[in-house]
Amino acid sequence: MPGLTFEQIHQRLVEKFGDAVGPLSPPKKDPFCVFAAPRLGEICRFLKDDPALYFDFLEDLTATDHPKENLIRVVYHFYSYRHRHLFIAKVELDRKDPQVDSLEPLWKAANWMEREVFDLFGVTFRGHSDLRRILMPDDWVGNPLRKDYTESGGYRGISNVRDNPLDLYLNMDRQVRAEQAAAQSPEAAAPPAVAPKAEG
Amino acid sequence: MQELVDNLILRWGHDPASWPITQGVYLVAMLLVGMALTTFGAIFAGLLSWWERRIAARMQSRIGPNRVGPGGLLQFLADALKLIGKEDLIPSESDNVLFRIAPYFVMTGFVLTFVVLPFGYRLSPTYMNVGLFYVVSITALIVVGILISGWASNSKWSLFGGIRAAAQVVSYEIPSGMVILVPIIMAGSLNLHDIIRAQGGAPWDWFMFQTPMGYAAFFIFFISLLAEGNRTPFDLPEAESELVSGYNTEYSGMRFAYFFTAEWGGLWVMSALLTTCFLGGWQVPGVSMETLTRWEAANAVPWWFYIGSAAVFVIKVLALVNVIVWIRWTFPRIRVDQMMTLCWKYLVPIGMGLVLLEAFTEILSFRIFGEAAKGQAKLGSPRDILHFAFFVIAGVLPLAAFFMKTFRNIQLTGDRVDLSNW
Amino acid sequence: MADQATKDLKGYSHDPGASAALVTTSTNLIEDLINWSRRSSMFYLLFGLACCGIELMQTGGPRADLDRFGSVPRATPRQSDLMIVAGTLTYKMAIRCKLLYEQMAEPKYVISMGSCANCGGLFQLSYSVVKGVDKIIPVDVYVPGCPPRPEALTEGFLRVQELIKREKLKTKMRPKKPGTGAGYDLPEVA
Amino acid sequence: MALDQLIVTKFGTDAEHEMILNMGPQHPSTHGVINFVVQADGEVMKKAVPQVGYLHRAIEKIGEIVTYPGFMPYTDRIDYLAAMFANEGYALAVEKLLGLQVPPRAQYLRAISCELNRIASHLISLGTMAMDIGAVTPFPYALRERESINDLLEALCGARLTYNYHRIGGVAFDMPEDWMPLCRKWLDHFEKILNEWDRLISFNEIFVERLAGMGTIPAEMAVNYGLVGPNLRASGVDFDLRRDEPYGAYPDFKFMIPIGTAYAGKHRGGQVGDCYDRFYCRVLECRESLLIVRQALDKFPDGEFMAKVPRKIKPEVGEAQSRIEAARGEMAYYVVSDGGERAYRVRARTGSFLAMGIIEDLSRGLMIADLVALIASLDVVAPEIDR
Repeated sequence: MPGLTFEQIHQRLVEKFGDAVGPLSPPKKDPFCVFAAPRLGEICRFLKDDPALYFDFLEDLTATDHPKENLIRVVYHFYSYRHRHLFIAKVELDRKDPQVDSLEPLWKAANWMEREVFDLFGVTFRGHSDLRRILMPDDWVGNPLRKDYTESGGYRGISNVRDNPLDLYLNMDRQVRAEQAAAQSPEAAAPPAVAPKAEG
Repeated sequence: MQELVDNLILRWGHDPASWPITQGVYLVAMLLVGMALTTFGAIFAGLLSWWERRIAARMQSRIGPNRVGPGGLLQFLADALKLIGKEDLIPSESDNVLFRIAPYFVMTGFVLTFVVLPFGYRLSPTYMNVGLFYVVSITALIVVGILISGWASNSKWSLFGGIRAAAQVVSYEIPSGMVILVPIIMAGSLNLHDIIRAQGGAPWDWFMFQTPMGYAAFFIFFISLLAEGNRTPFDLPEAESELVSGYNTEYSGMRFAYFFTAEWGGLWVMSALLTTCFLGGWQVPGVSMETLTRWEAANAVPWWFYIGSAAVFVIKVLALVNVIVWIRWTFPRIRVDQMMTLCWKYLVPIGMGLVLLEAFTEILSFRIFGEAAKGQAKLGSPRDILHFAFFVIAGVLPLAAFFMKTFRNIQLTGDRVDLSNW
Repeated sequence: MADQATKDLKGYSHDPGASAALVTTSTNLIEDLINWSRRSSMFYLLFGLACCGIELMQTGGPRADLDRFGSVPRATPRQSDLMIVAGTLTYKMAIRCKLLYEQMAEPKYVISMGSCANCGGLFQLSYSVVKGVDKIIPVDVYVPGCPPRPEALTEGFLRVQELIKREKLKTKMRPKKPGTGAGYDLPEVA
Repeated sequence: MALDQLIVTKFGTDAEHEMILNMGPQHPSTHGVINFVVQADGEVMKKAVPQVGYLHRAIEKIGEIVTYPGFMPYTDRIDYLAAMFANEGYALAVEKLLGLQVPPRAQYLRAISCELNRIASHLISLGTMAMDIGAVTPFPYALRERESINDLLEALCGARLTYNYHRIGGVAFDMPEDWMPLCRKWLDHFEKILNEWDRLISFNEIFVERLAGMGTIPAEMAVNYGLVGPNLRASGVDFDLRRDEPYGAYPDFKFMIPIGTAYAGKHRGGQVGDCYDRFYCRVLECRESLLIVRQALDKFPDGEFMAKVPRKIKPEVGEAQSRIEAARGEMAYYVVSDGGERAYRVRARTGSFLAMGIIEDLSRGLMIADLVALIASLDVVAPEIDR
């Protein structure tokens, strides 16, 4: 079973789906091609069932966030054990409300990978059996792997900041001096009560 | 033990029957013996826990506890003291009355079996003529304790452990109870000491090698005792890897120490039962029954015979305890349904068959050898040769083959036994 | 004055080299016995989170064997008195870690093993890692390294044993701070 | 809390009066911090839902913060049991981006260190599997052998677990002079140990009985769920990246790929792709790795061990994907670069992540003891799942 090259695979797809399949990217390391989001399910069913292509293994499903172009690209890596050939496809989604069909009916492997992309990028997959956060705690706010993600400074009261050990000693030292000052202040009439600077 | 107290009273110059406070003296004597046996059980459990951890470490090419006391001997003391000093922690949502009682059930179940177990010639607290029947029924108390602890600590894991323990111990009581009939038929009495007297000192006079049924009965009894003591490969109730720690998940401190002691002390009870019923108990190899009855008639049993019989008994029991410890650290654990099928589909029918066969051969041997069938076979008599042949085939040959194979395995991997850092 | 005397004697009796002090105060003997039993049978909780968990296993393995000191790995927090936090503590796991610490019976000690547990270590840039276990539970000994070698963890273990050796009976129970109920002033994680 | 919301969504409404068991993240046999919410009817399970994320350390986010060479120590922590593979995968991806050619000596050093690390990782997997089934003794045997591998790798690169040995363009240190005889001596010793391992646990009647015919994964189900590595080959799919998509020094070695063929034997109910197949495939893979290391040591080329790499690594815009055969199956790195000094996106696809996905559908009708054995046979490790 000769493994088809990227160009031959891309050729077959263009014959079948015409404009839904974008141009093959210039061969800068791994070529890829962009599918049209609405027809993704159809193209992938063809990729899986066509005997010449027979991509039975969804090797990888991830996303990249492009705030400048206001896009989230979902990347699919298909591989065929029978023909030993690989194909990479991308789908471009609007960053505000990224929605795409779920590939779980075709490849069960997509189930957990899509949940991870939903969790870390916020892309919702229509038709997914149970889209829940997988890696982050359930009540986590925000999608961490987006470029513009800012940390919310701690979770349930555990602060996210660890101050420099030197500051710890300074604080301890200041506390001890404050207690001693407080201890002397009752005997020595009423010295100016210097409120110790509230620290960290 | 009762005659001992009576002789004591006589020596004090009182007639035990009419002396008003004999009951008080009996009570004190019983308390003393009870306390002695419980401490023996606890000390043995502690020492065995140290010994087992050393043997397990040595089998796993580790070193095991050797820093606490000389060679790690005081390890069990340290464990016990620490466990006593722990916080008395009772889970809030657990049923705290039952939670507190469970360990004491298990502990009494374990200690009560010592009432009947022999330690040597005439060295046991009582000569109960229903000895074996008493032991089989008392061990059921332990499973009650485990079930209560499983239920009372109100955590799903311990509930699993408790129910598994109940299913396992209760279902393995049947084959063990049935197979125990074989030595009873051979000896003709339930009293543990009579069973031992019916066997001879030499290995081919033991019940294990007297008849093939006795041989098979030994192994079935061994397997079901392993299951009743929750020892690997049947340690499902406190399966480390699945149920976190089985029925004693919620226990800490002294209560956990009770479970700890009962489990390890149970090994002595198991091995003592096996030795009494199948391996000739305290029968000293040189002394035959005739000489013994002659001594008893002349009421001149030499003092060394008491010590000799106790030593023989303890050596056999410790050998068996080591086999059980060795099995624990080699075999994996079987699954719950496999354990049940093993018991109900294999052990129970075979056990039943063994008992019937044994009864049949007993009648047959009476008809053939007549009165000579009773007790040990005299040297050179046809029964003796029969026993000796069976002993060589069933006992010596498998053992020799096993040691040769082990020796070859050690040669293959080029291991050398290094006890330098003992 | 009495305080000073007992301090000398106590200092004296702890020195393993010196012969046992003839005149020892009564609490001193009991204290030594309890401390000896506590430190020579420390059951540690199997709390291997990440790479340090593997080194924890290696420390229990043949070469550096923690069993020599009488310490057996226990799976339930109830029966363990030493919690070795081996690995990276993430926020999602922090709640469970605090729950486990609460469930342990009282004389309990914590070894924070590896730089991830000490201060977040390699993953201080990450958004989901707690920067150090001592943010949620009080830690007795910090073992540096990423992952620390089994010898380093055994050294940490010996340090905890020394800590127990010098512990005084009356400070055994941690002073209960009002409000937290757990004896330390750390955030109450829901 | 999420648990009752989970119960409603996953187990349906009638689950209230059944036992919902929380095999918590801290459990002796869940191989790291993974939580299973099990709906069990007595011992028999209806469904086991894995909950992961307890060790999510945001390694991919850090990939975008630190520079290319700076990310190398983080790749060790993706799979600390088989850290060499993670290093090699990332190095291959960035070299593909840079279009760099690695000198043959470095490729051989990479192959040797990876195969030794594969044996060490399989040892831990076999040892923990035996301990989960209840046999405690094989685990310290595995640890003892792993200690000697740690010594060898420590002599090579200075670390025991997180090696940080491979560099972009080659390897960090050369092989010390007396390393080769030491390694050969250990290889002969380990050959005998593997035979002893077979005698001790692989052919142990209770062990085989516990695993035969349990948790069977047919071939197309394995492919559909994206299983890789020993889990895939045990189901009968004859695919190994080292032979089918060769990279590095593997074309020069000849070795056999163990495929699952119901090793437990038909009379014990063994099927292709059951738990025992996955276990025994790993034992056979250890033997194959020994062969590879021997061949690599025999044909060890000389020359320098590091290619000329610019001080500041700045690959041009584009993306690259490298796939290697790690201990837990195919590990693929997808690195996107925007011409800057830091990667725009680093994605590590790992074998354990998808192996977890299959547990939910396989666990119907199994017993709790079987779930423990199934997790052990799939050889999942927490950081690979959560990254």
